[in-house]
Amino acid sequence: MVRIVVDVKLKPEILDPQGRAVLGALGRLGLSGVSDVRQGKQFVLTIDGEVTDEKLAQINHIAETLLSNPVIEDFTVQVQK
Amino acid sequence: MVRIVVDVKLKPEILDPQGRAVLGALGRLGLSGVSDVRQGKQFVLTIDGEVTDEKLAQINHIAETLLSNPVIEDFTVQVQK
Amino acid sequence: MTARVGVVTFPGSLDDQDAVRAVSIAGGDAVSLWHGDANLHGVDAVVLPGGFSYGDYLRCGAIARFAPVMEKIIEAAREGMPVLGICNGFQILCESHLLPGALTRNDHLHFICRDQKLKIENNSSAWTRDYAVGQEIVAPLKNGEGGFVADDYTLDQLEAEGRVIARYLDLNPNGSRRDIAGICNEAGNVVGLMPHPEHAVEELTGPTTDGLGFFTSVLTSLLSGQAVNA
Amino acid sequence: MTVDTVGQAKESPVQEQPFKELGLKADEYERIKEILGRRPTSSELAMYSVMWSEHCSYKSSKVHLRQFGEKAPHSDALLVGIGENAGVVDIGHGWAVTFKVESHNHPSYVEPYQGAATGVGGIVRDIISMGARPVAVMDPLRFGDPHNPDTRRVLTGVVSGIGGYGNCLGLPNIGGEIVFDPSYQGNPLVNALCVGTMKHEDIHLAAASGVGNLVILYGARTGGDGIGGVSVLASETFDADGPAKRPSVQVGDPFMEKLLIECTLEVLHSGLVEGIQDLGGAGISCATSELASNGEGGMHVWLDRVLLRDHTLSPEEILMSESQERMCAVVLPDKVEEFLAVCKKWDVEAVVIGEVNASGRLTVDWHGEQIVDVPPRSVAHDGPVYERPYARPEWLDARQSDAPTAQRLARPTTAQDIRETLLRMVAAPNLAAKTWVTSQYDRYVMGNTVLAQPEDSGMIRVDEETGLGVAVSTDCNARFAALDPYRGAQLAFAESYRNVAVTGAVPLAVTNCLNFGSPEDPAVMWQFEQAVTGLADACLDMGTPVTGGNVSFYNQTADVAIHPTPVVGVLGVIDDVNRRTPMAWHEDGELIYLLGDTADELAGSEWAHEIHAHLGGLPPVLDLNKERTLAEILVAGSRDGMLSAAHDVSDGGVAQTLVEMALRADIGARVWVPDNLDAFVFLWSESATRAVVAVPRSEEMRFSAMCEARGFTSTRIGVVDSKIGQEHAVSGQALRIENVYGAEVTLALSDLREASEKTLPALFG
Ligand SMILES: Nc1ncnc2c1ncn2[C@@H]1O[C@H](COP(=O)(O)OP(=O)(O)O)[C@@H](O)[C@H]1O
Ligand SMILES: [Mg+2]
Repeated sequence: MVRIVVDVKLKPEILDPQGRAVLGALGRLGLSGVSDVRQGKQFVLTIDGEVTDEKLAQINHIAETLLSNPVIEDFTVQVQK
Repeated sequence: MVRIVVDVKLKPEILDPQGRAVLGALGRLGLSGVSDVRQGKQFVLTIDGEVTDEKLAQINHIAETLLSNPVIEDFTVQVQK
Repeated sequence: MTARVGVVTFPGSLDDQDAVRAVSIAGGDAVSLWHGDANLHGVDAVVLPGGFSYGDYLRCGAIARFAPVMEKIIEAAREGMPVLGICNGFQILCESHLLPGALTRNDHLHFICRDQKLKIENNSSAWTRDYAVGQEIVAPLKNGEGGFVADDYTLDQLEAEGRVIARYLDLNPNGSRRDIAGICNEAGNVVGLMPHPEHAVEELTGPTTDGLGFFTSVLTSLLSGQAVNA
Repeated sequence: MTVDTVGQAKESPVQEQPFKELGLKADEYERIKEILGRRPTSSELAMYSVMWSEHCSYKSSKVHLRQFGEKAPHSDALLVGIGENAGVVDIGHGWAVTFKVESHNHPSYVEPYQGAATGVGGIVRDIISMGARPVAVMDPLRFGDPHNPDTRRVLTGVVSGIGGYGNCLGLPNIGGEIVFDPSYQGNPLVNALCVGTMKHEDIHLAAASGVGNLVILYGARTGGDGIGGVSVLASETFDADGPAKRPSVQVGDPFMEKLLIECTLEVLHSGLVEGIQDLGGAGISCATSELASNGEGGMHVWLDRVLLRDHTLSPEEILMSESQERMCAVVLPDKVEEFLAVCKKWDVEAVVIGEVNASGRLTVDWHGEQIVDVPPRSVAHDGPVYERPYARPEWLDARQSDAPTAQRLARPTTAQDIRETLLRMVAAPNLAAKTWVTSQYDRYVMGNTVLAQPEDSGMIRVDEETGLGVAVSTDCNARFAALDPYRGAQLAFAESYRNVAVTGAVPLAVTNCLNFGSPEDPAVMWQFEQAVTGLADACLDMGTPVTGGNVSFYNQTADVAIHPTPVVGVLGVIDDVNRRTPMAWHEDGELIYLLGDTADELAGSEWAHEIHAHLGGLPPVLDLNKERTLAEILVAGSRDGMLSAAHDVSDGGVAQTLVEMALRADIGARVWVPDNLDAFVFLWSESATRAVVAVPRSEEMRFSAMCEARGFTSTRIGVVDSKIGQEHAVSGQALRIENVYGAEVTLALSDLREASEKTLPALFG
């Protein structure tokens, strides 16, 4: 059983209203010194059996086409054993 | 400048409709062998200046009260230098 | 003789019956299409209706893009068939790369439902012929992820080519770049629109009947054989 | 995993069992043993404990709720009455409607988003299980002090939850209520109402009949959601310091529910279903025992066939799980295949879990071993019934004698005072525009919304051919109920009834959600008994039967209970929605009439609450005969085209009604205080049975003759006038009130609008 973690983040130049809302709330809660907050998504895929190179390529493709939208987002794929 | 990463995940026993929807789509896209998908949130906080123990405690508190709802979610806080 | 306009139902489509009603009121023949059926059943144009296809849990429209019927629609759209994506349909068209840009979470983070004033800026697309350029209309807007984004180069290009179909007036309800409410592709047959013209076709249930023009336009275009910009 | 089987229960009759932890009382546990003639297995104990909880068994309320049946007025329209998932009324042309309101109060305090979302999901499934297509939702809400920071947490979460679920499900939200009062601080009320429509032949009931028929569980998989939630979560008072128990909450999946609606309607319309039941509180325990109990009385269940999300669940947990978005259907064996094919089409998982038999028992197996063997009626319908003691609280006399007289509470006495009060009242959280909330709800989806908030009722077109439609309103001024629960419940009913009539629809049937404190407190129980009696009496008098409802007890923190809040929903029918009467007046020259009599009645009013934080005295007097006459006038006025606008007078009095009509139209008016009334009383009294209407000049004679013929007071109090601002040096539209203590008050609509619209965003935006 292998876990694959795909992190998806908005590209830095894209406005992140959620992050901004959290930043505002942090201020109200008295946490100072935070200059930026960005909110991202994380997908944890549990895979039965082995993760071959071919499967990893497939997962990368899916991360690029389904799990993220390259017009506005970047992603990373990590394998955890 | 320090980056704090707060990962928020639904507790394992809580239904994750998002993860379920992705799992369904993966099947249709021909990726086999995935037995589970869970979707989580990630907050990246950029902090100016140092992160003292006190500040970290404050951030943990905020992660517990603002960034997550302990009734349904678990979280982790990581400091990246 | 009139044209056959297909309306796709994805799991989670919500405004499909409204789109069917609008097509009928405009005088067209509405044909229901099923997401899992890779067949357009001979329709002359397609509406991708509003809703939350597949729950829209991932990104709006991200999963619907891979539906079997979409393969056929993408093919047909490239060959010039008129396609209108409303709200979720607009999101699906962007995810399918039939239209540039993407739709992101509203800047105020809330779902918003309001009667929205718009200005029509292009009346040469297959879906806007019956409007006048500069015409102001009111139609319901209802979305949680309606903020149109694209890089400046793409935005400049859209403007330069006159491909901004409609812009928000009075108030930008979701943080859309340059107040963009709708755009079209280069050929003018594919249109994406955030507000809901299908909810503005009857005095009784809509704020206006201003939305009817989208549906009559496509019938005009089809019957005149000019679905695509000359 | 070892399971406790029926065999073991017989062999080891004495064994400690955690009945107390499961919320059962010692005598209830003894009764279970008596019913079974042995100790229950742990699975049986789980079933009884959830089904005998207050929430599922109505054990404290049953003896009083009976009045709704006993005093039910005869109504030809009633097709299905109390006792089913929801009542059904005939609206003509072969159409029927079903509607019901339910509470999700406690879960919404713990996890506002999911609590409210699953509240919507639950009531929608009740409506589908009658065979109807859900066509609209409404959400009566109560929150604590608007300035308390926790109110922000609860309100924003609840509102996004209702919107998130309802919008994604594709149901227009056409109305509801938002009321703030400190009494709800730790106990917000989240009630959800759903309306469904169907043809008569599509009505379905929850009964498992036909020996050999199969029981299919379909929808979402079963997980560990809200286990014990029904008995623990819904029936136990919170500690003073908040939700310490952190019980597991349910998470809703509106997309799954949408599939469930489409799938269910398809199997019903294809004639594949003999009986159907939704899964709500108490999950499989409830669905199987109710289906069996309502049918021939026997059913066998193979529990290990249930599709699970979490494979570590024990059979007890599976029986109690409250996983959302599940339904149960009883199907003829030769139709099972077709049923499963429809499920597959909609991507809905389904599995046969049981069979109807003639045993008279509900038996459950777990991997070949019998773990449940009970008479189903004893679980589903013959639960404990309590005659809880009730007594009129001693403090009520003091409260009722503390009337808001001019001596006790300072009133405005000059035109300038009136002007200031007006601006302040319009901005009061309870009266201010609720757009910030309602713009988060989709009102347009399905394309049949004729009226939605802020109109008096929501109105839905049912039949596109004929224009047949229904109007629904929900109301309750809980302060009135706190002053006198009997009259308070009647006033809630009257307001809702009036709100339906104002739109031109004929009131037909009633649903209710009775939100109260702890039934173990005799004072609360008295309030409950009084409210039920008041409502039942009013419904009998007015000929509108109660078709269903819901009771929510234990809305109380430590020993402080919420104001008794009997929310009443009234449904009316209109044969042509094109003739609806909207609240906005339309054009210059229309005459403004106040219908009904105004007395000095400010006890429990919004003015006393907002300006003086005062609650005392006796609520407004109610004469149901007059209420009926007013409704007849409003309906006739709509039918015969005598009215261009109508708006009910309630919270905030005539002042608020006029402001709302003007703002909705964005057209000004000139109004005067009638000579026989004090300006303040005219503007802010909350006397019942009143409405403001706009009458086109051409209809004036006919309209006033009609009122006169019926002996109903109608007073001309103004005229619609879009030039009045200009004439009095106000920019834009204005509302001008004359004869105010010898002077006039003129307010720009733009100022009123700003005052009204800024409040909620400032608090919660
Ligand atoms: N306050 C009430 N007024 C009228 N009927 C009620 C009331 N409370 C509950 N009922 C009726 O009792 C029956 C059982 O209610 P409930 O257990 O909540 O049903 P369900 O589980 O289907 O939601 C229903 O028919 C419901 O309408
Ligand atoms: Mg039910």
